[in-house]
Amino acid sequence: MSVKEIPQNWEPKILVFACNWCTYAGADLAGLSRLQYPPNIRILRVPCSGRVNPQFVIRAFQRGVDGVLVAGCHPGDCHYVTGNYFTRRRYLLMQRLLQYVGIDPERFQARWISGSEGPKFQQVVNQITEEIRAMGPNRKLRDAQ
Amino acid sequence: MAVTAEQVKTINPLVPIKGKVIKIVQETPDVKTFHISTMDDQKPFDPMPGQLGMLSLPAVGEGMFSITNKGENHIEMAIKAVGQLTNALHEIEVGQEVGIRGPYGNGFPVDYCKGKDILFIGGGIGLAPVRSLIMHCIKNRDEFGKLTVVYGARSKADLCFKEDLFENWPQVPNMDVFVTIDREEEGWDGHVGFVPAYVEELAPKPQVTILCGPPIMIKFTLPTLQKMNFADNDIITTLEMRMKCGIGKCGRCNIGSCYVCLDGPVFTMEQLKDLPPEY
Amino acid sequence: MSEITKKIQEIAREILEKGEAEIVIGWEKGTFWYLSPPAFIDKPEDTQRLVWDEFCHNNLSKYLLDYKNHEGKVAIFVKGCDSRAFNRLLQDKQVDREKVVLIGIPCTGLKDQDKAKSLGPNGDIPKAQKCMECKYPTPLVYDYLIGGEEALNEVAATKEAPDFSDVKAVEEMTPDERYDFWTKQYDRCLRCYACRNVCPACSCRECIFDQTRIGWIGKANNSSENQFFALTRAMHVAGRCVECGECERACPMDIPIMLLNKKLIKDINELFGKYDAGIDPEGKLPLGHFDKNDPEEFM
Amino acid sequence: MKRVGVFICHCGSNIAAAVDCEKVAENAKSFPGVAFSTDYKYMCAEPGQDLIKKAIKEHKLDRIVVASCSPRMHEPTFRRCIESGGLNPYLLEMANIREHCSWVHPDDKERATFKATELVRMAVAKVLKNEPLDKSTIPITKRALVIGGGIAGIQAALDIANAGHIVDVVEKEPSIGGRMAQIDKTFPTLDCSACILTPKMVEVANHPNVNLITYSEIEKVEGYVGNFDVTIRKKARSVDMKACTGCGTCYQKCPSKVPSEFEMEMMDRKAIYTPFPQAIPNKPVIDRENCRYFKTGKCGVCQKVCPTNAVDFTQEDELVTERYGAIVVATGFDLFDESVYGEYGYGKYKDVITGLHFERLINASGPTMGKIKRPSDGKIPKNVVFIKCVGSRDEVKGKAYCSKTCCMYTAKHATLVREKIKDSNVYVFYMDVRTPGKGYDEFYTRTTDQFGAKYIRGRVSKIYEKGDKLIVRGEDTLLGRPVEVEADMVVLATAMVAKSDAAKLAQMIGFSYDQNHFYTEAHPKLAPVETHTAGVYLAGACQGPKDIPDSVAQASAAAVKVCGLLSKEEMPTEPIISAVDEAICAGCGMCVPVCPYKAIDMKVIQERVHGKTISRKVATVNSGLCQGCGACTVACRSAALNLKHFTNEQILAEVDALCL
Amino acid sequence: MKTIAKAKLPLVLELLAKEYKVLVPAKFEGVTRFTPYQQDVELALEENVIMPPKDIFFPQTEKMYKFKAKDKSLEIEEYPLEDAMQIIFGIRSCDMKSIDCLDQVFLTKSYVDPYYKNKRDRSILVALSCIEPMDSCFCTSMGIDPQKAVGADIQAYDLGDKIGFEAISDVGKEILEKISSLLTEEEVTLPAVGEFNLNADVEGVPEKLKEMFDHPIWDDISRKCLNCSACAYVCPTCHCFDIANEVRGEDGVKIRCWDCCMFDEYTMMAGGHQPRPGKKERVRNRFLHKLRYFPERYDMLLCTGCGRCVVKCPVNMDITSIIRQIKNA
Repeated sequence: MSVKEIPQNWEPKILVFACNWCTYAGADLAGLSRLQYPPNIRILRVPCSGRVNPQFVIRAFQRGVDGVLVAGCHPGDCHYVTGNYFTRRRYLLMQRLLQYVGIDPERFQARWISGSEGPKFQQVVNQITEEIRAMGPNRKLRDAQ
Repeated sequence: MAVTAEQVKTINPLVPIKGKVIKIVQETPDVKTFHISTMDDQKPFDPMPGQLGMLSLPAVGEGMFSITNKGENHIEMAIKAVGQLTNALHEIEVGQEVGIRGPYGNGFPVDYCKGKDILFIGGGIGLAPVRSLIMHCIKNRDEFGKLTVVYGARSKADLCFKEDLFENWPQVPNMDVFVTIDREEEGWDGHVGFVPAYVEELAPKPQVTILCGPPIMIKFTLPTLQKMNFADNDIITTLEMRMKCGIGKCGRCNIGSCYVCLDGPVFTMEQLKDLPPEY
Repeated sequence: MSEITKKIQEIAREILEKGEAEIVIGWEKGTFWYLSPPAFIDKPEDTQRLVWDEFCHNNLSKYLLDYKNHEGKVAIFVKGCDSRAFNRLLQDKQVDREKVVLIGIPCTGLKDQDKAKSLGPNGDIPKAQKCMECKYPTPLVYDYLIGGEEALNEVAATKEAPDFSDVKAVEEMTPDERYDFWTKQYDRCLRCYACRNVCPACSCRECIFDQTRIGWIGKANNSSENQFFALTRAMHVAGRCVECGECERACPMDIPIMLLNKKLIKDINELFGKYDAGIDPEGKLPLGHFDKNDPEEFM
Repeated sequence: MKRVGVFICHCGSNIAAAVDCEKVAENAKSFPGVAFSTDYKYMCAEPGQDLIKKAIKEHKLDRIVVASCSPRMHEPTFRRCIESGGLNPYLLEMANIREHCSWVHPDDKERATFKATELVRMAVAKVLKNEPLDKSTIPITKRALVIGGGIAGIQAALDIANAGHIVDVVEKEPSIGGRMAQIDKTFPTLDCSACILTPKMVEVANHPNVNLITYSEIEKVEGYVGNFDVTIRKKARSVDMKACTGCGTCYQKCPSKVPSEFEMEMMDRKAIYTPFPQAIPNKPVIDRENCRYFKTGKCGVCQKVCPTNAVDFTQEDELVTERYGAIVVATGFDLFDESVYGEYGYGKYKDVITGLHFERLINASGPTMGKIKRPSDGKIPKNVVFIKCVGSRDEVKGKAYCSKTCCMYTAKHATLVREKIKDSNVYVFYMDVRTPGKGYDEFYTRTTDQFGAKYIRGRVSKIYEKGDKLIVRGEDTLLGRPVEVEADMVVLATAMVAKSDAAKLAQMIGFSYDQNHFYTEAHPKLAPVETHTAGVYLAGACQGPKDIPDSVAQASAAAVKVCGLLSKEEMPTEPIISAVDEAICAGCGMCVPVCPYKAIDMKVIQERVHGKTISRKVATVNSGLCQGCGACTVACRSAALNLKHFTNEQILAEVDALCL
Repeated sequence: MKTIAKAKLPLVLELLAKEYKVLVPAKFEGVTRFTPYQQDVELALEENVIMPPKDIFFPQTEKMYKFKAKDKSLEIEEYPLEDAMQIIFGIRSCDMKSIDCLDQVFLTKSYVDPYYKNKRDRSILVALSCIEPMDSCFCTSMGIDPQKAVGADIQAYDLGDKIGFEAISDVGKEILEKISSLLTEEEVTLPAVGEFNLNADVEGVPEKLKEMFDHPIWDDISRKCLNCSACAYVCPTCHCFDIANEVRGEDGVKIRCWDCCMFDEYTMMAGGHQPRPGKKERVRNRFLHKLRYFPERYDMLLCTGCGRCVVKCPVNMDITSIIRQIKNA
């Protein structure tokens, strides 16, 4: 199958690593505010965005997700003081590395979404879902199953 | 459908047949005996005493274990929880379907032992391989001379096959069973001390010795046996190595030019002396 | 015999005779004229095996990990890049400075083994890529220095810092071209782990690629797993690679591993400020600290 | 065999309207490890919880997945529920199918149901790898340490002591009292600083639960919340505290004169001295650097005249180590080094002084007995210029922050000048006047309206001497023209800055500080007196510029935190923390700097390798300090560190389950 | 002998490729290895290929069977074996010998490995002689004739600008028949083989090694080894494998993949016991296996003198030099 071909009924599957204190709460707030977004994301709760090992991200692509979002508190607001500063460094690099080996930049993204940013959560999810839907299924890094 | 050793060689020897666990016996806190049958309640294969079987939970892994006994419709494996697979095995329940293939290895020299007085020395889980031969001797009681079992474990709780040790075997004609534990403990009125010393103290006079246990026990028992003027080919033991294929191909269980899965696991002291000490 | 070879034999002999170290790790001539593999010398008379030439590629610092529990001292020869590797190991707390005697060799650059092989001994063999981009040809840390301090002046660093033109060439491809390029490279990876085992930045007791019980990586050799390996390794050596190029040289499949490592070096410099690994053994690692004013792209 | 129970909550119609809960429960039955799966209208309600407890017993469930609302809402509820059902509370996972599913996908039941099913599958995959975790506890040492004996430290100590806890106050100077003791009057009430401070000093000194440890410094801090082992260096006073009666004969007779720090060097003290008359303890120390005996070996007058033989030249610094349950840091502030502003001529012109000099000048016990006199010639100044924001709100030469107190104390000074020198003129150069505080703006208004201080909005560009006058040249930005004032004295409102050794103490204890070296509170809004290090609290200006009421309020707040901690015998620790696999750990220490709580240390372990005993370093996690963020687990390349409850294996299992 | 001009060789391959899968030595994505013949294939006939033909019969990763495991139930399903015949063209004498070694391992001693056997049974081997040895070659030292391979169905001869064919087996004759229209019958004399740069005298080495298990030589030899598996993975005879599983939910596949005796995990036992804990033990086992254990078991050396390990080892572990050191010990 060519990389560009989009099968019928295909729905993107997007994994969101969300820190417990900000982004997860932001997603909760989006829910409380009944802000709708497409049901393509799956949130994986971690205590802090600093817990997200780049290996988890590669693994997700290997197993077949179409996009990954790592999201945490805004710099300076980390529940664990400094965790997201390390996240930022790590994923600034990782993002470039992934692009360097040919992963489309839309496939891997990182965002700061605070507990009060329900609308931002909605907007980010909408945007990523649309971007990835437009690109079709990810086949890069995927294992053969 | 029981598969004979010969048949196994004609089918794919690397693919297990499906079996199921029909009984699980908790021997000690970390040893369980698993009774395994085929799906149609047959013996998966007919092992010789001392032979090995490859048991698998395919999603976790495959491991080579000594077959401790065979029944009419099943084989038995006593397994200690030490790693990923064995820990997973300790979680399964009766009815679990497993992969099983075998039998592998040479087994004990049953014919050589015929008509002889046999001393079985075991320590801890080391009684597992020996038990298959003990059970064979008991089943064919007439073919063998006096049977003596000296068995030790760290504590009372760590003794495997308690029913055999204290109820079944002592009733077998011309069979002595001596059990010892390393340290005194409440509720134990039997012998206390290490196996090598106990053997020396008992000074049995067998013609063949089957010796199996942790390396440290073997190391200290050998001088005792040598003092008893044993010929090296009358001291028989089993070895363990990491195994994957079980059929002498994958390479890792070599000790010198021997593959333990194929040429072992049973070796006489005489054979061992020719092998590099890499086990 | 070159002057330097004579000197390194002399100093090695002296160190062994005086008992300053029990073993000296240097280089000796190998099977072919273009190979100078590591040599482990523990008898003064064997020091004559030691050589210095343009093929002494092996980064000897890595071997210090084998001597972590060794009671006596070990002496090793270090080029600029090897000394950076040594500093890195110090930074990783894997070696004890007191237990190592470092003999520095100001290095004028080594030659490319593969080209040597194809061009023959009389060919005009170019410098190895890593040496053409070397910023630290002289040892940064040593107890003895072959040729004395003045030798340092003779060895001038490359005028210009590496221009990363090879990295940029990859960056300029389209994502699909890049993916194709790397897939082809890593499809031939054997996962023999020579790159890891030769790498002085790889100092773990147990590498995650060996941790089958956790299952970070499957044992199967396929595109996906090989790329997991490549990316993860690149991230693990990010900010720690001393650019000794050993991974790439060791690779039996000639995978351009440094092209990945250099990408990370380039990005670290661009994102977090200039950083060269293995210069300051006390310094903070790029991924071991942060700056509140780091670039912000995730708003 | 693990037996997972799955419970899908309808949340009335909150979930059920958008998600087919029965179907999700039915789907879950086929997930590996699931032994029981059901749905119910309200899982969190009592019947729902009973359903779970009953199912645990009936179906021998050993771990539970509840799919309902956000775990941020009901995780504690369901943990308690399964605990009372006989399971370890950490054998629970939740799938958020309300906030993250039904509420945000109300119009596509099919796909919302599919998503809910996947979220449940992820939770099942994770819970299969959950381990029972136990809350452990750490003992609490019922003793507090207050570092700094200024007003904040005194207040904190008194509050803690009054609550019945033992508290030690360590003060670097020979006397407690701090900056407030130097101040003459306090705004906005103009009551005498000493009059309100001294009783507090006496109270704290006499309090049975308080030990004052003056002339001492913190040498080393180890341990963690509940168990800080603090080594204190008691500097040699050269005076036996027990024998000394504080009669003062020694410093009357001492021949060595030294400029008094307390009096801003506008007056002398002796080499054996108490910093000020109301000092507590009111017992002198010998300043060995300036003491003739210590410099030359000759003198010893003080020893000779001491009626109680209290002077002891042989005393040495003493190190004592004490264990504390909690620490309050109240180390105060320094003043900005005004000499940075060369154009103001500070240091060059004697009559350019700082606010704190001015405090001493107007103080009745100060160098001028409270008469405002020019330092240069002792004349009464007629025209006094105040310049505000010296060093503050100036990113280029000073600090970017507002020093907060200067507006008010300058207004106070202006008032006092006008009050004491009837025919004086007061000019205040200012950028803004900031007076948020009870009675503050009224005070400022009085200063201008009633006392006639002239406020000029603008920066001063230069001060130069002309005869015995100081010409202050600046710009009135409101009128947009240059101004020149002929002044007799200029007072600079210098910024409050962090103590010069602030960073050192923070590093020693292990909490963070900002770029200005003010200590960082754990949360700017919700945890203003806590630090990131559990058991360490902040009070007063060490955290940022503060006036007296704010410092006192913060001190009391810190004291409450301490009391809360010390009121317990032991403290439960969160079991979701990192753990080290020593077999894998190579001891590289990369985890240490990424831990925000200094919870990781290196320790030496012994092990047998090839028959030889070797020792090597490995990381170790302090369960009292670790908060479970997991930063270390990513810093560790070999995955020797793993975060319990969010292990690598668990997260990988979730990722894998998502992609089936 | 039947010959064809080298330039016309693709015609032969083309013809055969119509009926068979034909594997030829070619440069494929940066590495020379046996590659399915296609028109645009970049044939590599100058030198032996870097990747030996081992992986044709014994792939680096091979699916064994699949299974479905859910809770208590288990299903096991084997993959159907292929039966299409394939021709492997251009295997050098050293690599032909290595196939002999692999045959011993996988096809003898009580058990036959069905995966190997299947691929072996449906392979027709066309050996190709060498006339100009590479710097790293030493096959003659291992008793191998670079012009005459063992076990070939067809022996092809490098005749400079021509290639000659000689059918050895019946299958070989059939194949030659099929391409005979492209070939010319002519008298040829085989060109002389060039000088060998590397040599190793293995005479008596297996016997001598019996007494050398505890010899200090192993400390010396092993010190520079990195314990990677570059040597084993490019070796045409190394055949160790691991069996692992890839599980995705309930579905799983048993795979076997190359393994190497240099790795810690190779012999690590479940309880943590490690019979070969360090470099010395592992390096010793590797060379004893090649030079003593394998000869003891199968009566042949497990080295064919192809020289790949000498070239690819990052630290120049040179088996010829090790053999010399053993001889001199």
